[in-house]
Amino acid sequence: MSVLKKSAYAGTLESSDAYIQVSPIEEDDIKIILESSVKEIYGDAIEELVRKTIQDMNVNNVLVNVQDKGALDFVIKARLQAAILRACEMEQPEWEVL
Amino acid sequence: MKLRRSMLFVPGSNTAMVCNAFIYKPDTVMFDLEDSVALSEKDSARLMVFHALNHFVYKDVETAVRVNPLDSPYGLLDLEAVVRAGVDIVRLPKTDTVDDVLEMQAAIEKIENEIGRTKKTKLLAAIESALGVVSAVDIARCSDRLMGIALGAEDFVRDLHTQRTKQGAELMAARSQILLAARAAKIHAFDSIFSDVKDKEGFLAEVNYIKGLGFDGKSLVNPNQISTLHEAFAPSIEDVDWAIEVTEAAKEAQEQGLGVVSLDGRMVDAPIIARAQWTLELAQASGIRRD
Amino acid sequence: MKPAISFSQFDNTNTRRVKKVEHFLDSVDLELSPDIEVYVSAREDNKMIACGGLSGNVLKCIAISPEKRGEGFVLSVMTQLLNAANDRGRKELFIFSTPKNRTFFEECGFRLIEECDEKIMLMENTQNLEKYKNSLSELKKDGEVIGSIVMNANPFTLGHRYLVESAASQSDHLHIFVVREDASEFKFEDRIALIKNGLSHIENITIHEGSDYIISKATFPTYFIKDKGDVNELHAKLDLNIYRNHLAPKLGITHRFVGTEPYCTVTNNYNKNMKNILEDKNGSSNIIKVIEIQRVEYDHKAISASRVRALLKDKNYEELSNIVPDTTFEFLTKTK
Amino acid sequence: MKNIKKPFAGISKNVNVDNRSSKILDSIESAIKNSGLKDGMTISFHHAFRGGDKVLNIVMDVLAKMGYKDLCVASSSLASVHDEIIKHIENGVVTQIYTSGLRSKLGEAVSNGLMEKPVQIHTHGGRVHLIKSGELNIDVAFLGVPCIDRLGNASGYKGRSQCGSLGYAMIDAQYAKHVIAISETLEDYPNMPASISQDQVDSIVMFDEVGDPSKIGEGATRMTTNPKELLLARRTSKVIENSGLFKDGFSIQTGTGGASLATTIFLSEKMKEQGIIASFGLGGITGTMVSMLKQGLIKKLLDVQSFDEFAAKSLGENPNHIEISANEYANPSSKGTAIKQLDVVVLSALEIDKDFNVNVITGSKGLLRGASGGHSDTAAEAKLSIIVAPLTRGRIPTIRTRVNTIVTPGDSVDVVVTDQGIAVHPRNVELKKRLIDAGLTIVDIEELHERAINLCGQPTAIKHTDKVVAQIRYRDGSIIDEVKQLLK
Repeated sequence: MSVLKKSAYAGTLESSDAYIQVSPIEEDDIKIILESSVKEIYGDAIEELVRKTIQDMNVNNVLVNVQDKGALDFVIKARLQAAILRACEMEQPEWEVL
Repeated sequence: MKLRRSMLFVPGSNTAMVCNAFIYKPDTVMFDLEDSVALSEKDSARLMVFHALNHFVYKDVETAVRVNPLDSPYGLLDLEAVVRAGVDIVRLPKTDTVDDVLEMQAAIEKIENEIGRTKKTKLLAAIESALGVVSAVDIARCSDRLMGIALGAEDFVRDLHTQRTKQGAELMAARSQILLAARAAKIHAFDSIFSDVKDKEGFLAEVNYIKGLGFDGKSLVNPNQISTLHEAFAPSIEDVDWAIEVTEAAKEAQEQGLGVVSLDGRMVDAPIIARAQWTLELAQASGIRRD
Repeated sequence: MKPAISFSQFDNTNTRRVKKVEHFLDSVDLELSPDIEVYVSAREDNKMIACGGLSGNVLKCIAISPEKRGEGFVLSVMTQLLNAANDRGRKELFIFSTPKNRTFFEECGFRLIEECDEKIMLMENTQNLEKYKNSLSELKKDGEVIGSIVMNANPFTLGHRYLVESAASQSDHLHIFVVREDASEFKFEDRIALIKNGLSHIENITIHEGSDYIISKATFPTYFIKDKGDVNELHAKLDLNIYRNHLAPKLGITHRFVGTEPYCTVTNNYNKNMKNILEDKNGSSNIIKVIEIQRVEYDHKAISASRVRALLKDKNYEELSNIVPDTTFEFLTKTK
Repeated sequence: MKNIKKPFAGISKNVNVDNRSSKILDSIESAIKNSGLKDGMTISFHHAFRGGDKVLNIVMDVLAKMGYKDLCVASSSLASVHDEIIKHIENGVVTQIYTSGLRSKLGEAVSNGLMEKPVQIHTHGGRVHLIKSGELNIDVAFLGVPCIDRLGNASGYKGRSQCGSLGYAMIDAQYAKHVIAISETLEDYPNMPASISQDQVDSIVMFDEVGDPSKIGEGATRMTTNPKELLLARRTSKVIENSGLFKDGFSIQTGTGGASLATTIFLSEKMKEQGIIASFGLGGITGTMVSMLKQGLIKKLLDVQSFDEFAAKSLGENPNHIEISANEYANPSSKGTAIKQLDVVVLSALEIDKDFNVNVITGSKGLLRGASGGHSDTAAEAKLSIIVAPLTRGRIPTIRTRVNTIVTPGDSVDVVVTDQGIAVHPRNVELKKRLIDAGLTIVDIEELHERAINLCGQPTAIKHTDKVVAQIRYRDGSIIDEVKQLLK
């Protein structure tokens, strides 16, 4: 289990990118706030991706705020993982689980 | 023989470029984790490139990554990511000596062994200093992973205490040396970027110049330069005619079980046949040049 | 292959760079906001092409040179600003700007709170307003006359007490909002404690710790308002429209009480605007009746917080004791 | 003999000189009063001023003030500047709209159910057809014109607000029962040659400004530097070059937008190289087309709408740059249209589906945000219709299983050019072979679709109510598709 030590962010607000902020929370939960330029047609898919990516990194107790500008799945994943690694103060991920 | 006319630089922190570079079909896409990435974004760019390399859109194009120097806090982490992600080529940052290459080779080998990667990661050395240029001959021959050497002109001219000009006299020595070193080692030679993307004529002139010198290709910073470059590298109709004749003669000789290929009463040896095949591939990829 | 555009972040002690920002802002017809703590700027070929600043939880002085507009560059600048804010743990941010910039900021995750006259708007990047409104709903009291007062109480005087007593006697219930900002001489915690202590004898009141949605004049930015004569009016309009359209409906507020203002023209004008805006029948929410209550006087002069502060400075404790409640007097003499 | 009238009864010499400018009225109110306009009637506007139009909003405000209700507004198209019409719809002044397009806040409001009667979206050619067939019966036309004389001779290639061709307004001038011309520049009589003629105009009102020149040209015509657009343009140009139609005397129509303009430029280079001269360029005319005319690469320009100031200016100066009406351009029931002579048209798309159907009217969220325009007119009649679009826009796939809204049926589309592959309609066996022989990679549209979905994911369907908010009228007047209200 990886633990978030602080709040962190990654990404940009630029088109095709995502700005993602993560913060530790008390509850055993993955809370997601999603704003997306493609929410109407991909909102559910993005939430599922965010949840799965976090679970795969073995993280719980996190509030995720995603400001998505139409990013492809791999971009959202990369941004989210970067934010979580920063929040966990980890230098390197377990590459296999990404 | 793989065409390597164009090597498109894609900053690892530029999401839009990472998501789009493949559509321009450069011969090689080169993601950059070094100079174009701010220190605060080294980690996130590395992750972005890791995922891009694994994405299906980059499966049918040759990929390279310029990693950070091994003596920086990022170099080894970069390698861990990109070797796992199956990158074709690792582009060394500033290569001054044979040791630089060997050190990188050892680090890559270690990761390959750890993860059981069987396809060897190739290396491309960027020569960006006077020391690098004078060591080019040795560098080019020091590793069987090395697929080519490239000139990094921006840093090189600084090392020479001069600056770049459109005419390029300041690069004359380096270009000659790198080209000779590459040819002697039978690896590729790449010219540096042409950064003024608005100057189309200047770019074309430089492309024709380095093509004339014998370079295989060039690093590019803007996708709009690709078509100009490819068109300039396209063979002429005469070249293609000649290549067709040579390959047909070779085919004929093979069918007839002849050991020697001859065309118009002259012997054609293996390097000539290889060159002819390369010309045809080039024509397939770039079309035929209208002069 | 260095990136063509480079960003940098610096704080207000870097006077050399702040000066450059000021020049740049001047070139795009904006002013430097003096309360900015952190700046970001973008340069291309050694020329400044964009800047922005952070003051508390408000993003300010966001500007982009004309030739760089319209290509999504604003998103890169805003990313840098958000990073700067995040690095300082400030996630709940506000922007005051002109409504024509609304879509820009919406693309950056901000949502509109209120806009007035196509001249000013307030946006936030959270859903805190909704949350706050929901929390207000829970404090709603039934009654025909639900009164309200907004006060700074810097510090709490007998004048304030009189205003509350009169208003409470005319209301079934009275909501008191205390402006939350620390630009005042007295800290927010102290001000609200003095109010609570000074009003403990009145039952039909609720004291609300003011929120970000009651806009203090002190923190209201003016750098983008060309005609400075408009500043007070725009502040009043923005503040009062938020009050009327967002806060008051959740508590069912029907009346707003305010003390008459004999001296200060700014406050007097604010009160006039208050009548116009809260009682405007064409508004999108229920009207709020404005009741002016004559200020209580001592020694033929209206009691005011500024008079208290002056007396305190002069150490005139005797007169002071006559215009503040005991609880405030104790506090003032203890801390001095 | 008592009943025989005296010959020439009532004839007198007109000695009242003031009367000679009696068409010019002092205000739009008096012109409206004079027109006999009543509640429930149809009024019309044209869109040659595009985003710089000031006429529609001013006239609508006056009509609202005068208390009119239940009007049908037939504008040849609507731009975002016309969002102000929303309040007139809310207040019951406007209850029906005919237009080629609608966008921004108006498009959003209509998509969300603002109007009871569905908006009628027609094509540029189809509008003339609706007028001539009697469905669209214009009672009063309000026609903004850059300059006019006192008798009503009006044109668009002069004046401060020069907009170039008045090709759409010409139809309204011809068919409306009452025509009010609105202008800002009064020329001496006779302001001829005129696009709208003195015998068509009932009254004239002078405004301070009918247009905002900075917004009439939809952005200056400059070569794009966007790599994706350039890539699309290069491919499109190659398709045209190898289509079999690229020979001396061919004709072409391209639109605005980066890829379209760049295609024209790449094509001109090939024309110079191969010594090809086009017989005519058609449609909305841009500065790029004008420069081809000047270079002698095109013999004539047929201009129904001038897209920028260069086109507007050239229309006035160059005798080979000719103004045509929407009826001459594209009306399917016209006795003769230019599009029937057209070889190649380059068109854009918001969405394309596996049957090659094209949507240019609703965006990815299902909101109305585009225009039908001449899309299906030209696609139907040109020998080669090429749809150019990026395979994806950000995360939004352009190629869909089924388009949200059909504007142009797939049967009239020939080639789809994307940045990640070219698809040829299966009907065009010969063309496909030509393109493959030229070294272009041709893929099935299914393959493009699959690639787009692999990149973006399968989008979830947009949810609608049953209420129809807009009907898409094909050029012959039939309803080809309907747009339903978005479910919030």
